[in-house]
Amino acid sequence: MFYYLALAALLFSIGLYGVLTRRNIIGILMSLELMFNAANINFVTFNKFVITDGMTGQVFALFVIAVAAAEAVVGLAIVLLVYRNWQGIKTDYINVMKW
Amino acid sequence: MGELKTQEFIVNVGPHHPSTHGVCRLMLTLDGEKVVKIVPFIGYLHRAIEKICENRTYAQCIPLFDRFEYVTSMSCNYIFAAAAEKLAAIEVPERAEYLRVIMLELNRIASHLIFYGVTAMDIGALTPFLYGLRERELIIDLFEMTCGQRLTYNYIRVGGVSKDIPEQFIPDCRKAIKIIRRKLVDYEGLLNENPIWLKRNVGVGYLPADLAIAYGVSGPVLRASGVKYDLRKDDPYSIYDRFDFEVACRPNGDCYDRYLVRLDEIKQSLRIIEQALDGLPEGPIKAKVSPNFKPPAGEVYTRIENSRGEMGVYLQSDGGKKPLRVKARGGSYNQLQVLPYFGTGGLVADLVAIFASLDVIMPEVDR
Amino acid sequence: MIWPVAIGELHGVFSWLYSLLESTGLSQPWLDIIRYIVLGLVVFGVLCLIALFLVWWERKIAAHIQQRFGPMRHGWHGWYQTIADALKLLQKEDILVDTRDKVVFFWAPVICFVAAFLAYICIPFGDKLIVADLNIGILYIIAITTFTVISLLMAGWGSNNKYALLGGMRSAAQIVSYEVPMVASILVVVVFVGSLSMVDIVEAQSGWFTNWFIFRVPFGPIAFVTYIIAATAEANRTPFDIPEAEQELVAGYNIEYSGMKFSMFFLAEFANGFTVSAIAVTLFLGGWHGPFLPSWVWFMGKTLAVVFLLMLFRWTYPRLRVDQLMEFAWKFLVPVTFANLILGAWMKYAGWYW
Amino acid sequence: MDAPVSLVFWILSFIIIVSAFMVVSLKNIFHCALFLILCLFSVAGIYLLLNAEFLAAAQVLIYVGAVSILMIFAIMLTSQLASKRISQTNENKLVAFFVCLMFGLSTLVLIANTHVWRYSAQALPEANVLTIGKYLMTDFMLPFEVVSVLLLAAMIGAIVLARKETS
Amino acid sequence: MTKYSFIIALLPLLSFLMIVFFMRWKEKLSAWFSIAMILVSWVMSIIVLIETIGNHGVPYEAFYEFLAFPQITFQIGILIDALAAVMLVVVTTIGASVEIYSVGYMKDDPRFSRFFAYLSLFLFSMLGLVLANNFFMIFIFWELVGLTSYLLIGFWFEKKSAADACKKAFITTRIGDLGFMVGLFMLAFYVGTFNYGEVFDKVGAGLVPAGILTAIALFVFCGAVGKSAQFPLHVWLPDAMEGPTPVSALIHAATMVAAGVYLVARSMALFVGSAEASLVVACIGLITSLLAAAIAITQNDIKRVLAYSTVSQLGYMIMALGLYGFDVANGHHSPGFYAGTFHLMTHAFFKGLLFLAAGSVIHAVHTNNIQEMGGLLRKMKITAPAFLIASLSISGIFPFSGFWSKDEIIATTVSHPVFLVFTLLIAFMTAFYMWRLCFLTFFGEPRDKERWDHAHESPRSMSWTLAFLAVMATFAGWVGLPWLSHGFAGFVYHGQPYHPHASWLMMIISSIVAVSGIVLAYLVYYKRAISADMLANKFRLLYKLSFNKFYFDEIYHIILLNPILAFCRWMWKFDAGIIDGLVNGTAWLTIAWANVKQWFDVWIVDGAVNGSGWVVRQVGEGLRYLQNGAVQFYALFILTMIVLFGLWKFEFTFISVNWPTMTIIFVVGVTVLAILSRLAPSEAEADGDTKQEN
Repeated sequence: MFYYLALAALLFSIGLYGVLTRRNIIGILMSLELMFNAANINFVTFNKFVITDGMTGQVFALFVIAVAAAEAVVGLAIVLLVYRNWQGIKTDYINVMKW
Repeated sequence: MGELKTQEFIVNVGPHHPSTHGVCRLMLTLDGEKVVKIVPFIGYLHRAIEKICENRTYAQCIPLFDRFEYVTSMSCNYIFAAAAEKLAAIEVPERAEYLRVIMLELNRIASHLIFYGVTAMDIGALTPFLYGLRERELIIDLFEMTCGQRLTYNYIRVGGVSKDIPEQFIPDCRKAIKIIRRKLVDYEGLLNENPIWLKRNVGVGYLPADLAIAYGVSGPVLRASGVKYDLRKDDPYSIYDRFDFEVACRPNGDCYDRYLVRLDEIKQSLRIIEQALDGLPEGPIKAKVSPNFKPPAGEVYTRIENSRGEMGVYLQSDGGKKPLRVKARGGSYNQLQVLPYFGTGGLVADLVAIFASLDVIMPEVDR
Repeated sequence: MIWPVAIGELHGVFSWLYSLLESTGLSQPWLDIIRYIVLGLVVFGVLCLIALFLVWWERKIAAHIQQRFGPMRHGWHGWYQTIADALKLLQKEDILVDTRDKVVFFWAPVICFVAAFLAYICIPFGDKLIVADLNIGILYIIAITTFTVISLLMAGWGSNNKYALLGGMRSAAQIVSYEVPMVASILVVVVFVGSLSMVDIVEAQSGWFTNWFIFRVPFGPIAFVTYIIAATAEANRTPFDIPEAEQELVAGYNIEYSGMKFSMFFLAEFANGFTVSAIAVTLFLGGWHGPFLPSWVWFMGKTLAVVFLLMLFRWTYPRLRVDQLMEFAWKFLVPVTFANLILGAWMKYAGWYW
Repeated sequence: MDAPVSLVFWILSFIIIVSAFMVVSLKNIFHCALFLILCLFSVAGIYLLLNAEFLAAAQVLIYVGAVSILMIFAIMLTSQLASKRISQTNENKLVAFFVCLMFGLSTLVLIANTHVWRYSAQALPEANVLTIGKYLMTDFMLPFEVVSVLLLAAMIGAIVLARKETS
Repeated sequence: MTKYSFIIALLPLLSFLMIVFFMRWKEKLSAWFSIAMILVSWVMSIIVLIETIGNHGVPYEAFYEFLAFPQITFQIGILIDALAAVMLVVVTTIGASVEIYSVGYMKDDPRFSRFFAYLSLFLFSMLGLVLANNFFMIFIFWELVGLTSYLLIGFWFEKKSAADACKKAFITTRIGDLGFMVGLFMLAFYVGTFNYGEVFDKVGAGLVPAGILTAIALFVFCGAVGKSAQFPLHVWLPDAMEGPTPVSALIHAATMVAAGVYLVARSMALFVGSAEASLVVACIGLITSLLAAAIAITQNDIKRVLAYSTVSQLGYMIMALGLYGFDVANGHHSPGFYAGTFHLMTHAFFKGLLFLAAGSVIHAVHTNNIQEMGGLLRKMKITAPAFLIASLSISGIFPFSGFWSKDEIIATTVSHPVFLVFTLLIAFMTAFYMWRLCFLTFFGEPRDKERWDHAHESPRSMSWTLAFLAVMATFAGWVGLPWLSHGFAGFVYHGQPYHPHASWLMMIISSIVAVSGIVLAYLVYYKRAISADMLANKFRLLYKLSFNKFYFDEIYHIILLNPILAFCRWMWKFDAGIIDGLVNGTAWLTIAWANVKQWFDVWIVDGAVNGSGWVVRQVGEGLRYLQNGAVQFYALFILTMIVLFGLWKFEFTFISVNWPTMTIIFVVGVTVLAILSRLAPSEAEADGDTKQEN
């Protein structure tokens, strides 16, 4: 079980790194997917090793997948919008939060 | 959201693209799949036919004109011969005129059959192409029987035709007419009410009549826009005024109408051929014309209704045995010119359908 | 009435082979490994044979629809024409575009082929004639065939060609859209059977042929028709073949491919056509069930009949336009399939079926 | 873990970690997407090891079949940005790497030092899909509905966002 | 079938949704689809009625608790008892007739499908109202009915009068609904449940104080007053005639206005518990009935006459129900409940018929004014007889259905002489104004020759509907013949079944009253034996009052609108004079003071401000790098803090390095790396990428 959790932790860290450093929004979204997957691995692992009966973990993993899909859809729609408006999707440009 | 900018995208269609019917190059500016701008580039098939003609005698020009528009080379033969006859005031025998009409109309049917197959193929249905060519084969066989050629006939000469038709011609021709009549029902059944065909064609590529007239578009494309203009009726040449036929005309000006007009024309041509076969007189087939005849100095323009619109030849003579200046006009050229003005706004697939429905043939454009 | 089980079942051969293998006294893991390798090879062979046969068959059908003969010279009615073609493709020069994305360009046909190949693992070719009866069988096939899209996108991108890119994007949009109605059509059957396993689905249709799902009016025929439409689109066949549309995109995603790489796409396309037909047979037409003849003969016969249907579509219909295609999927097919799914679920719930 | 499973696990983990690293570090964003697909596919393999067949299939179907394709789509639509000339990472790179390394290490240590969850593998219900379905329709009815609404909202939102203003 | 009776209500909803989402452009399809749906509902409700009769009106109840709080539970459920079953049939019959009728009437209307969508939605809400098993649900459907009637009355919203009328109807009924809502709150507070059965049980057991019960009953009655257009909220109904005529027939004859009566009948247990409330109900009913009948006599608009007649008849029913409550509260038994509901049913049929026939007439002559009609009997061979049958019925002529139900109402009032007198008077007036209408419209010489020439019988979908309803208007009353031992009275009842006994005396008296009304109308408007103008002159005051609808709209204008307007005007004056003056004065003062301050400001304050500003700026110059607007940078910052926190909190060790050392290493590492990466040349500026544009 430790190995699975360790795998998830590493995957999560890598995803985190991607989120923090990617310049391309699509890259950030992809890294986010990695983090979601890390969480999912944890869910399924706990489902297998901890829960005595039932499939709660898997059900939750399923929910996470659905949420991730929704997130990707909306995220990419925003990406397209940003791309059309700024002619670029680098995060450096989108610093409206500064003002 | 305000103004959104989209990235435009330039694609070269051709010169070796399957749906350009030869070697035409269209530079498309695309917005996604939508066509924003069309720029046609021509000249890939330029052979300088007009210039070469200036160094040939009139009789020698006719084989060159075979290659002017090779899908209907009978018409090309005829148009030059008619111009030369007009210039030199040569009387053509009755039987020759009848034979010419039969050949012209057969060739028109052959051309429209190719159109039928090619259009269907451009829209994705592969089978009609072979159907169209199968019936065209009957006509080509007739030509072969008459003049020994299957594509470039060199049959119609100055002052008449080169050979008389063989005995087998008339029964074979009648049989072919019968078969084509029967097969036309098949064609219509295959496509006319096919929902996908309708979806792809109806309302696509609307060419308004005024734009068509402004750009000098002629032939089936013009008639599909609701202009009932056919040189066979409006400016009768040869002996067309003797035959009873209707001018096919449709009002909507979209791809579907252009397709229907051509099918209608096939039917009308069949009628003309039947009448011509019935009234075919006996007699000579060629007036006596010297091979090196010298027409008097002057200029002349003749025009006929080809399957792709008005085809004309302008001849200028200085009294020598060679023409001083030859200028040919083909319908395809004008149809290609108007394409950028009404072909934009649709999708790429629409453009292919429109291009197919115009039935442009590149050698006629480039000469 | 259960149809009489005919002799000549192929699974006997396999079990005999396996018992032979067992008698060598190898340990279980090794047995498994050998078994799977052998089965994989067999499936691979079957796939190649099917694809080759389908290419020949399609040529003949097309020819006969168009009133010609098609290949006639090589063997009886040109039966080894395709093999000759395949050999020709194998030894052709592999033309590589300089500006290609090297890795992507190389892997695209491989993935396409492997995806087509992997789907065969779950197809019940006959009674007990299935490589692995997964409990998520049909879902597995749907999932694995999505790799085809990725391969097409990779091909489109890797070729570094605008036509290819457009073709790849079109195919992705199309397949993703049509996956929705396809899955919804399949779900009707799944709801009724209560299992995702292919074998269970076939077993649920045993008995007289009225037990086939296509005869369970009203939802069965509707689901079958919608499935066939969606499957035609999934397999990129006319009237939904806009990704390759030679008159528009020249050849779409495989424009830059040649030689063996092209033939892999080609084979995969035919393999996919067979896969979707096999799914249709499994789900709606009773799978391997049938009287007198061995089950695998029935299965192949039915599948080829469905393939024949797809080929008829291809050689009679014009092609749709991109926007019309999407419109058809979202505005017509998706509502219909979902309504049908709800209807089927309701009937299952209310017990109004036989 | 018995030997074959363990072997498969190590192979899969290796692929996951390497491809995940590729996802965050490669310059060509299209390659990143392909590695993402590989990574997600391997994660599906991990699910299989954990007896979650349905989830594995769903993972492949949704992530590989839909989400990644959307990603690639977006990449293609915004293709000019994927060129290799442009740096794909921002100037936080070094700090972020260090911090993430620390985060990962500390999480690992945390996991290793936690003794609460030392359980052994459980036998899961045989009918995997059926059980999940039952859970979705009984205990998790409300979340299920919420997720449905969320997906619907996402769909509408995406349409609204991505629609071109036609005027 | 009773089990599935919720489907009856859902079918129109389905049709509404289908039309709205899928069939908007297919006009014929949407019409026929909604008609098919309502016909299915109709058949189902007939089956439900038969089943209910079969089990002797034993209520069937089914519900689903969709919100359960400890204090109160909200249910969604259906309750099918005799009353509901009868109402179902009535509503679906009228609904189906109106929809079929509308196919002809609304032909060529640009919003044809939308009309059917609205009709379907209305029927859904009305049927839901009938089926509801608790007050909460009835309130929801009540509001839905209000909404859809707003939409339908304002269907021709291009007409200003229609737009005004729909607003008026909506707002006026809303006043009543407010009372209803207060009643509901009180119910929830004192009784703790909304379910009919539980509420009535608790009320019956005397768990609610008497005063409270009276208040609840009156508040609930408020809702009925609004919806059923009772005095003083009756003003909206005549104006609502601006809607299309089928709508008038549907809303104002059979269904929506009947909802109020239905509510009173439904919650009869509340009224039975409180004699005072019941008396108020009865009086309101009587006043309404009398006033409306008086107004109806002088109106010239065919639909307005019918509208006032409706108000009058509704007042009748309310009065009967109120008297029943009063009698039972005082320990007597009374036919009032049965009479009210019976009249509700028969009235639905003949009033629906009247409206539809009136619509047919309007369709034919294109005017509402009966003074421009006349002689139409010869032109309209189906419409006119149908109208006359309905008039006979409403006037209470033997053996039409109105006779039987009206008789019962009169029988209810026998023990209350005051009511009896007025009831008979109203019956007389009803007969008079209805026959005035008939004679002016259908008999005599046409007064507008041109219109008469163009008049024609309506299309078949309209006239056949009329014929069907005429049959219903004639025979529907026979279910309540006093000689039937298991007639209507034995089926629909509250508490104990009432056994009516035929009273020849009452029948004869009522017949005489009705016939004399008709005769008077005959003399005045057909024979012209008595001049109408002379009568008007003679009773000048009464005539003017009646003709101007007792000045209700004007009264409301004076006592409600004018004060409000005056108050507004006063507020404006206050605003303009005093507040503005204050403001301006303040401004002047401020300017003066500002001049003083300026000197101080420029020299002293600015110096300090600029000084501090300079300091802040120098600090900000240093800090602004942290606030660079990039989300990722913020996220990194957050993560750094998290790790720091983790290092501090969990106190774990890395390979024998303890946590303070670890923390120091971490912080130093982050700082050094951050400085390093800032110093390195930025790659972003090196490439020639597109620049940011906004």
